[in-house]
Amino acid sequence: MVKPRTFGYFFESAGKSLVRNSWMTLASISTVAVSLLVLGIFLLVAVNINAVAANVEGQLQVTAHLATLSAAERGRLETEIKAIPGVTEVRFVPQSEAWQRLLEWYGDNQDFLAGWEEENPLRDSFEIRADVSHRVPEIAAAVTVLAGVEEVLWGREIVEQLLAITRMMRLVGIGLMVALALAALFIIANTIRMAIFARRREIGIMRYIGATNWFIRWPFVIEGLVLGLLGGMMAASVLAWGYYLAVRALVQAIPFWPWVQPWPFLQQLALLLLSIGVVIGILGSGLSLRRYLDA
Amino acid sequence: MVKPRTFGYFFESAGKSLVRNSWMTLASISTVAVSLLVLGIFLLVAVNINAVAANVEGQLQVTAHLATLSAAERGRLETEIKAIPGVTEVRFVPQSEAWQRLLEWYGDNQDFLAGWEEENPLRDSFEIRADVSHRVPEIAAAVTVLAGVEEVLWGREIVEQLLAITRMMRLVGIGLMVALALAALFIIANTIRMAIFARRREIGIMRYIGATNWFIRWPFVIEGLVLGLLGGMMAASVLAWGYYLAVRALVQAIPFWPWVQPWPFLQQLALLLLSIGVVIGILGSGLSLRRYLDA
Amino acid sequence: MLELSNVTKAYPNGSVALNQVNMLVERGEFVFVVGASGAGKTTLTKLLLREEKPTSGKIAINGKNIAKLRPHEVPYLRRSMGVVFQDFRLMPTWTVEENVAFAMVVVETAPRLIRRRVAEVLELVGLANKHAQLPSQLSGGEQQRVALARAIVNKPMLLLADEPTGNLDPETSWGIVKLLLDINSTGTTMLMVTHAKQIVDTLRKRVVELESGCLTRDEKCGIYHG
Amino acid sequence: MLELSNVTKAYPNGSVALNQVNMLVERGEFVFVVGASGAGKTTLTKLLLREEKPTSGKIAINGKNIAKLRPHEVPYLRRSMGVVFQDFRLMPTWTVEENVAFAMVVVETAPRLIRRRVAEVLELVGLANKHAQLPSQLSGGEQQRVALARAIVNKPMLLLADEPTGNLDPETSWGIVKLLLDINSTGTTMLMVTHAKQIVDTLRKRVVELESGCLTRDEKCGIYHG
Ligand SMILES: Nc1ncnc2c1ncn2[C@@H]1O[C@H](COP(=O)(O)OP(=O)(O)OP(=O)(O)O)[C@@H](O)[C@H]1O
Ligand SMILES: Nc1ncnc2c1ncn2[C@@H]1O[C@H](COP(=O)(O)OP(=O)(O)OP(=O)(O)O)[C@@H](O)[C@H]1O
Ligand SMILES: [Mg+2]
Ligand SMILES: [Mg+2]
Repeated sequence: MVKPRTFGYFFESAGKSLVRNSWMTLASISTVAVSLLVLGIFLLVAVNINAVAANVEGQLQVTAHLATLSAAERGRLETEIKAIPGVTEVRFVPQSEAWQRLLEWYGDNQDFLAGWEEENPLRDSFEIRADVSHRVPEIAAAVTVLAGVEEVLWGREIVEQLLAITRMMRLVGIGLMVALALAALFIIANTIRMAIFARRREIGIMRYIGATNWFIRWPFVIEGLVLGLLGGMMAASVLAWGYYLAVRALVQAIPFWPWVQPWPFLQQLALLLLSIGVVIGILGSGLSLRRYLDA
Repeated sequence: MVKPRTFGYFFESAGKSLVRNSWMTLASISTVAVSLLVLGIFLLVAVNINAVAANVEGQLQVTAHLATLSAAERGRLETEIKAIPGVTEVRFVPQSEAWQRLLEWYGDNQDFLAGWEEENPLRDSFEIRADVSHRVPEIAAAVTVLAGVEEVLWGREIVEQLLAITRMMRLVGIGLMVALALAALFIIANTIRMAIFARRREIGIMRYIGATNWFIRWPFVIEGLVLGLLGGMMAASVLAWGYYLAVRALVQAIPFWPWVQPWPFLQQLALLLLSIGVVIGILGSGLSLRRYLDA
Repeated sequence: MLELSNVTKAYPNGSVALNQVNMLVERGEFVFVVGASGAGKTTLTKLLLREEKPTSGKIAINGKNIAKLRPHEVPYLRRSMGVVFQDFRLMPTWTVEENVAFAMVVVETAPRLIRRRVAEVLELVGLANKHAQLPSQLSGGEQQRVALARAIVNKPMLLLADEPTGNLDPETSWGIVKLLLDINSTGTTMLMVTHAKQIVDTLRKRVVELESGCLTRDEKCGIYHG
Repeated sequence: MLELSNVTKAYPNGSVALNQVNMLVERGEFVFVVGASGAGKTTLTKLLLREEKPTSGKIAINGKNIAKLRPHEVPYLRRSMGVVFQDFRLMPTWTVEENVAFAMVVVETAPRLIRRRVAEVLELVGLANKHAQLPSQLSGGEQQRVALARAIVNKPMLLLADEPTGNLDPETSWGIVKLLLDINSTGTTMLMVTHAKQIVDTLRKRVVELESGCLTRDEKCGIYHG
């Protein structure tokens, strides 16, 4: 156990060392910053892609065309549908609304529909949404067997393709993030190891003067913390500023895209980067020292 | 000018140094490998995303519904359309084929079309493709004014959204690649600089013994080359092997997706990574030395 | 105080630096260790500091076998000694003052005491006016005196000095030797490796001679021979 | 051969290591440079090697003002000298042999000649059996002799030796001094910085004394004084 005032010395020593080895300090901080910046950028992209996938999936629905039912029968059916596990929303679409949509859909080419206005060949329907998109197929199956449902439409092929694509996007995205995070950790830790390697002689000298392992380690750990913190802060500020500007420009360019808003998301991201920087800074220097310690 | 046999010494010296500073060598090579690997992975992803974008865009087309025309008039119209700048393909779709497509589209719900079989309300049409997708709007405009064309359909809103999205994907993709490439360059160069920094005293000694700048530089440049080459090779092999396996798995999972095939693409990618490794290895060590050279 | 029994040290590459050395040093003694270049003198100090471990034999300091020390006990052994290393071992990025102070910081002396004592010791070795310089800004002899200052600053009970006057002119050397004698007279046991024939011959203290790793001479009131 | 006119060297931190030094050394002379610790002896050798530039004054070697050399000419100046540095400056990851050979590799000697000459020189300094070891595996005196071997391996026309016997016992020292005398007798100009009173007093060569940066004595057949 060291005396409290010795901690003052540790901080002083770490500070001096950071300043005097300024070249090494800059090299390390910039590596930390660049690694975390890349990681952060890709996290931003991944989160946005995920938002798109969720957006697409959220629009998937099952449409159940109904036989001609009384209001009571329809109410019972709606209750039954709502009881199916995974169903979050059931909306009744009367045949008149379906017709309106058809008219809109055809837009300028409504003459194709001429003659049908009177008899309206469409049926009443329920539009059913699922809590998670991959339950759409099973919900469709459950709805099909209910009494009063004439036909269930859910675009099997399209839904299955879309789900495959969004699943793939998520998988690839997570895979890339993990790879990138590991790479960033590795590079930062490696950089800190090299910085310590360059000072192995000094560590030896301290040992021969009678410094305990923790006495040697503390200033290095503090240095690692400062390196990680400063690098993380640089990365986080560049990222926050860049994303803020980027979203402003992108929202104008592609307004219909579900951009993830900067706040509070950026705050969490900055916190994440800072934590990573600090944790690897501390662990990296603390662990790399081991090679040069012990008797 | 050094004698030819001195080059033998340079290689020998570089080799010994790589082996004797094995710890530093491993640290540098692994950083080079990891950086290039990340760069390569994201290049793979970017190329695949680009392929998807191209695939989507390639399916964009302008449909021109025709008035009732004689074969000669139709021929003339086709020639006129082909003359529009940017048009690469013009395909005639007779009303019978259009009807078949409608039947297929409705699939199980063909009863909606019952009664129309006899009179077929659809018209003959031309399907027109563009060389680059962003010319679709101007081609549509040019086709609209031609005699014999009754109506032009090209899904203005959808096409414009799609184009905005694919353009954005490309922009973001290129931006990320550039950022990542710069980061990789920076990190690799920085690592090499740190490795040289750890040997600055040795460089001083060589200078005091009367070694010229190039005499000192050559072994370091060779070391840089070897570091870059080995790191690049490691990255390229992991990447090639990984992508080969990944595509095999992905093609099964999502067969309809336009996966970029491993060959010859991977070969070019491997070459690219190797070149980057070698070039930064050489430049990084050559340039970092300058600080410690000169009188 | 210090006892070596049949100490042998063979380095991993096979060279035998010490061969069956026996030696007993009482508290407060002043011992010169002499011998040709490569005789094993520095190796002896390295063993005492536990920088190296003996291949065989036993080394006891204050009755404690230092080969048996556990890793976390080693720093405490080292703090009980002051060492002037042959290659100085100064921290290159620390000032003279910081280098000397470090030995006191390690044992957690109060900063106020450190400042006073460091100034005092730098005065003793004649470097008071260089206290803020880096080792790279000092002459060889000045660096050696910084190393000496660091070794004595804690008033250690055992002082190992490996050629502490090797880079010093005769006059400065005598100043340093007088300083070491003073320290010795306050009870510090002194082991001084040296090639300075004149000093050894003048002081007539105990002399231990090594020849190719073997202890060949151990005389009270000895001379350098040569 | 070697001429210093009004050479002053003040380091950036203000300490004046040499002050208006004038000195003329003829080809083939043997000169001892003596003086207290910190007198400026090492600074003098650093100036001759152009490791440092003089603040004012002119240094000519073979009639050429070395302060005016362009950066790419400096290595050729250095090749014409052999230097034993006070801190040895051996490459830590190179063997003894490689360290010595490097001085010959730099001037692109044929490998066959290098091997023969290196073996010969290591024999001369008494390290033939340590040729494959790393500097860290040598004693202080052995490292110093490697530095000496490297300095003489090319038979330089000027040899600067900064305390080449500082880490050596008297007997080995005399061996080295005889070697230096031999080399000197083949025409090599010799500048030897030393604190070894006995050697200077015995040889009675030219002695130059520095005191706090000033040249205070320059005697043919001088003694150490001190
Ligand atoms: N780390 C090592 N590995 C291998 N051999 C070593 C090592 N250190 C020293 N030696 C050898 O052990 C012998 C004794 O070395 P030591 O340093 O103890 O000599 P010394 O008496 O201090 O000599 P000097 O007066 O020259 O400093 C020498 O021959 C040396 O080459
Ligand atoms: N790089 C430097 N920066 C500042 N001052 C320096 C530097 N190098 C040497 N000095 C100072 O210049 C003076 C002369 O130093 P020099 O190394 O020439 O002494 P020296 O005669 O070789 O002494 P010694 O016998 O102790 O080796 C000393 O006071 C030293 O502190
Ligand atoms: Mg020794
Ligand atoms: Mg000197």
